[in-house]
Amino acid sequence: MSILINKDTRLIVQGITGREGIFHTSRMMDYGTQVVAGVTPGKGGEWVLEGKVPVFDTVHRAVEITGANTSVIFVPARFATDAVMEATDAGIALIVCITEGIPIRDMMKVRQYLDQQGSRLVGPNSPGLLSPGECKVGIIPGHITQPGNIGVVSRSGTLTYEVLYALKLQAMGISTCVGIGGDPINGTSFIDVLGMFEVDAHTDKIVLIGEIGGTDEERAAEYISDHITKPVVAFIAGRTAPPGKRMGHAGAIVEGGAGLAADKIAALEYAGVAVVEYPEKILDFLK
Amino acid sequence: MSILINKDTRLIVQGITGREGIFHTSRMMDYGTQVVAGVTPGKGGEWVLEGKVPVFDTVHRAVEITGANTSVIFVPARFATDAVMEATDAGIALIVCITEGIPIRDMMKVRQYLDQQGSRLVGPNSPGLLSPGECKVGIIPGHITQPGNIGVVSRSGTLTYEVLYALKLQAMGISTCVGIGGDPINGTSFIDVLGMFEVDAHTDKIVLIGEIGGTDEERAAEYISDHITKPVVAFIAGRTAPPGKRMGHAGAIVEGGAGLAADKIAALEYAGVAVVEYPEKILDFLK
Amino acid sequence: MKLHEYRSKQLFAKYGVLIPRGRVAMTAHEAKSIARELGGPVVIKAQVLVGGRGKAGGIRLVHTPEEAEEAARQILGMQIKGLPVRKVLVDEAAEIRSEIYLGVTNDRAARCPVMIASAEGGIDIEEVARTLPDKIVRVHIDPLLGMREYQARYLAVSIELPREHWHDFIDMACGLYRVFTNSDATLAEINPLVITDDNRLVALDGKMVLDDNALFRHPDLAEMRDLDEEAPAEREARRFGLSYLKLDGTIGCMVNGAGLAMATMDVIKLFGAEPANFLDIGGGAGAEKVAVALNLILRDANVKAVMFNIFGGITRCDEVARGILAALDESKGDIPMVARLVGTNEDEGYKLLAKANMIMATSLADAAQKAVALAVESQLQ
Amino acid sequence: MKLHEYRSKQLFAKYGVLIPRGRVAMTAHEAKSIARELGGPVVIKAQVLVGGRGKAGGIRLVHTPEEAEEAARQILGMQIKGLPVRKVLVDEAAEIRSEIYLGVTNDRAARCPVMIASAEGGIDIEEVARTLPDKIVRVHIDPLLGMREYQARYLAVSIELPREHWHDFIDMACGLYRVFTNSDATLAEINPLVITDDNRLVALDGKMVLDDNALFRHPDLAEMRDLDEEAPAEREARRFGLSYLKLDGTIGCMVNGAGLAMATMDVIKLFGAEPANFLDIGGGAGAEKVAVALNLILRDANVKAVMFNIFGGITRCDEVARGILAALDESKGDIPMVARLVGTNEDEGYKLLAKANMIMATSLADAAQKAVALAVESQLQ
Repeated sequence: MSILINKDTRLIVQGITGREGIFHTSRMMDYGTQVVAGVTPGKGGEWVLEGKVPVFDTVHRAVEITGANTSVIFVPARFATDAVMEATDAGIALIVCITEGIPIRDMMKVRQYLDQQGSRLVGPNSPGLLSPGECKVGIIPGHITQPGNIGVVSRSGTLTYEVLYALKLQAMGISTCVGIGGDPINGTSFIDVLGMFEVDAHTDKIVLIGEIGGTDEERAAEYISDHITKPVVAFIAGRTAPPGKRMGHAGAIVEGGAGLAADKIAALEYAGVAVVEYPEKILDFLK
Repeated sequence: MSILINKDTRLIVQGITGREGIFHTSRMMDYGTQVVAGVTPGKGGEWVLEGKVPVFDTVHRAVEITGANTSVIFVPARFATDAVMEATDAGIALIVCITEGIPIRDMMKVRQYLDQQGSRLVGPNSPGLLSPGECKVGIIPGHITQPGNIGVVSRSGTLTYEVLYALKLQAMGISTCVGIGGDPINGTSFIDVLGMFEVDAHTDKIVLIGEIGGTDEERAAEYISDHITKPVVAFIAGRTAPPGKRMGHAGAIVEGGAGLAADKIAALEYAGVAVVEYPEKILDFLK
Repeated sequence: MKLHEYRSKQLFAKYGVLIPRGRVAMTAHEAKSIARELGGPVVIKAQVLVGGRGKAGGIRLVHTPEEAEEAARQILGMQIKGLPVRKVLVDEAAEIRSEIYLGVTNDRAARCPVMIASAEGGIDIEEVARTLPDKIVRVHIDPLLGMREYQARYLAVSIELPREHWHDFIDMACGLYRVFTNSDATLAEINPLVITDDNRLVALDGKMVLDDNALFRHPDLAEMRDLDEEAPAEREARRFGLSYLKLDGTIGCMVNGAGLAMATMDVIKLFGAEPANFLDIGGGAGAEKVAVALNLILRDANVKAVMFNIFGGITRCDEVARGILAALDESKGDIPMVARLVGTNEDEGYKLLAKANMIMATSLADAAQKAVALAVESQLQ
Repeated sequence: MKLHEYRSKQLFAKYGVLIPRGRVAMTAHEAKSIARELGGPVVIKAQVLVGGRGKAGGIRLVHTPEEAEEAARQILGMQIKGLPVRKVLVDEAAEIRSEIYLGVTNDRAARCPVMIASAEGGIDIEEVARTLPDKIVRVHIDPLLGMREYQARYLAVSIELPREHWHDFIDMACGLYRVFTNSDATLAEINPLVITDDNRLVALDGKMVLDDNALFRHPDLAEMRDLDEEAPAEREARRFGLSYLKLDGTIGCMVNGAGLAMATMDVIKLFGAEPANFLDIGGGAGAEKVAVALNLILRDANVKAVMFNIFGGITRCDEVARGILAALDESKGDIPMVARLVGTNEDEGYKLLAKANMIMATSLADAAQKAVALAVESQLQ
């Protein structure tokens, strides 16, 4: 079983007719995800992927006709915040934003808007979510993991795949993997996901993958200490990153003295989390 | 007894050194209200009203030093929304805005800001609140009413005084009178106040004074029907107002076909409210 | 404050709304030369701040500059709902394929602006709203975030606008919202927004109402107030900070506070007469303001009786009485009057008024009854 | 993207922040004529995008145009932290009574901008924050409502600014916020903001960092990028959409994904060596991009071994292999290399790389261990 997405997820793809959109839609459908519609303004009425998926001009219309409850966003950065707002206005409960490169100011505004509405946003700059055997929303490769009882939450993309793959090689599986995205302002935090794993009957252990920048890991540590009874193992990337330099992810800027890997590791260890030195070591704590 | 304000109210006056501010501060103090401070930027450190009230530059400082919990605003319209936000930022729980003439756009923004904070705003364009024998916040003349068991809520100013005075002439008194203000966008609605009167042990009957424009009275009617067990008597001003003409109050514009006096009266009567033809008739229903 | 059609459309155009070519004319001669400049058929439209000018003959389609001159001459000589026409707009004529409605106003209950669109524009949109509510589409706009493209697209899709017009429609809807919010308007409306025979989207008519309370930050817009369009009495009232509106009844009334003023009118009506005006002297009015207010009332020839209803708080009853006496000294009329004063300094007020030939009342109902009786009596004479 | 001091202050000035009179000079001669124009003593300030120029001798106070010329000549010949100084700012000198700090940046945890002020500006503000936290005042700003006057006033009161400066301070704080938000900055800072001996408030120094992701809507600001200030390798990387940062170690690494790249660096360090760079080729990189990336790595003379860590998803391992081979064809170097490829088309990838003289690894730790061993060996030779 899983959190956030499952066999009943009815997904729409915003930006379905773009290169990335169509490619990953196809992959998600191969995985078994119910992709009920796509949205591309101006292309409503078309059908894509050999006539399997109808395209609508607006999310509103797509929801009205298909009963979608989840959306994944592949539109370019300058249109992405509008896409998020359109999805929430149309009543989408879970919005997963893959797009990277959204200006911080736009995200601050959209986050404040979402806080007044009822939707949950995962991302932006997220690889999406994967519940093996149930549903895949986003771009996490489906074949690198299998069903199991480990919940994974991560700010990273390929680093997460690395961990999933290492687990699979040891025949360990996951309940759900949630990529919360590496941007400074996002919709869903470590804390939100940890809380869901804690109450999910099918998750027994939790893997948390963090990186330098911000204080999300520190806040997660505090939350774990107070609310999480399941064992948590963590890896924090960026021990060797020089402070103050930008590391590709906007999220990986070390701000002031806060957000250093050492601070995060200390906070997590203080909360009883096993923090490992490199990704493969995670396995030792899950056996 | 009373709702919202009482003997423990610790009031600050924003714009205390203005003509209106100082005049009404003096009246409020005469009535027994604990005015603990005033705020006028640039005049911090002065004392007014024969050295009885200290003036601060910021609400934050005034709250810090005096422990104020309520604020009344007399600053000019173009500074009033800033004054409201400053008060809520400083932790003031009840903000009463007397100022009239605030642009609608400004009020829409400030109302949205307040919805994210914890403060209650009464007004703008409100005559304030009065709990006879307890506390007076605003400009309602103190001598025209006396303590009793009738709760009064009104969108109007002098029309409210008319009703209070008529009650007093018949030796009837009130628990609290709340002037919610006549502007199109305000902080506290009829519904909010009705709910408080319903649970207030010292209020037995409720008087509602509405006027044309908007749909506040219609929504109040629905709320009364569902939630109010105490008897309610209402007067709606503007039966003779020609539609579409502006009647002094921005709030008194008849919009589209909605907001006509007849609609409001019908809705209230349907909810079991006694709606009277002129203000003095209210007395007949309270005896 | 209402803006004329030509002012509204000029503002719209600054925000990317497409409007017909055209200019305003004060004389028939000007209209002729504008028509010549534009070439082809033109529409001559009376610029007045009331509705219904079409039915009144204030809009004419003509084909030559000479016809334009003649039509302008006729329209400039008209009165529409009592207002003389002082300006006409000369716009190039459009061949209309279909008419859309597009407007934005504030939704009090939702506490935010709302944009409304309908494929059934042109005719009475309120009638459409009543009889075919499904033909009206609304989208609420977050006042802090402003109008977003996807919202305009939602409107375009919902009114089934042909796809080729989406781009222009979205630009125009977003532009209309920006002009609405940047001008602190309470209404910005395009009706009709037409698709022409040559397949362009054009705002044929435009209307804006501004928030008077926000004019202080729009000196350029405040200057557009057309004083000619206001009744002289209302203009004078505004100058003195009075809220005055002429009505058709016989009982002039002076009250402090808008709610109490409306209640006073209601009671007059209840006792069988009609109010001659709405007049709120505001809070704390001095004698001079009161005198101006009474003069305004007495200038109305329909007035057969006057009723004062003052609830003194900040307003002092003696000040009001002094103002009344000052105005009466000047006017020397013989209109009967009823005074009801309560609150701050009411005794001094009554004492002062005792000098005037005036009937005193104790309550609102009492005052209204007496005023109605006087008016009836005075009309019988 | 960082802006130079003179660019930042010019932007600030447009938003009402008071700055010293002054101009930027590219030559000592120019500096002299600017100094003459300004009259009186001037400050010559190196314009470089790194901190610590004061300690490095990059700021000089001089009293005559001739001294200005000489100082500019010296500074223009300097390197500061490896960066040659190509421009100097010539500002009129100010007699400083006190130094204030004023800056605005984004607070990730609070999800909004925060303005920070301190009466203890000028010296290392981070040191003040650490040792005297009470001397630092913060106010969070709603990103939708913007900075309000009362918030600026709160800062003025809290840092105990003399009342006579409030008006200017409030204008400057609100201006600083506007330039921050209107430019999509992630930092806008005045340090120090000084009170001069003749009692004026002046922004002596200014710094801005812009959000690279938002530069698309600020073409005017994007043009201000000073290419001279970037290391050539980083400039080339940016041009090809690579995220590259030179470091001081010996093991070059090429990874897809920033998190995995950091993890790779961590593991290299863990096994006893230092990474020579951070390099994220992004998602779905083609052969050409990979070749450019490898060339960047090999151009660094410190590199003793290279490690490839590719987790194929959108990125195809065979494409990466082709890029590696193409780069190697050109470079003909003899740097030892370790490749670890997982995921999409990994078999084809390994097959292609078999042609090159390359060590294969199965896991991240395995790859790092092998790379470290090779680097040590290669250094011993």
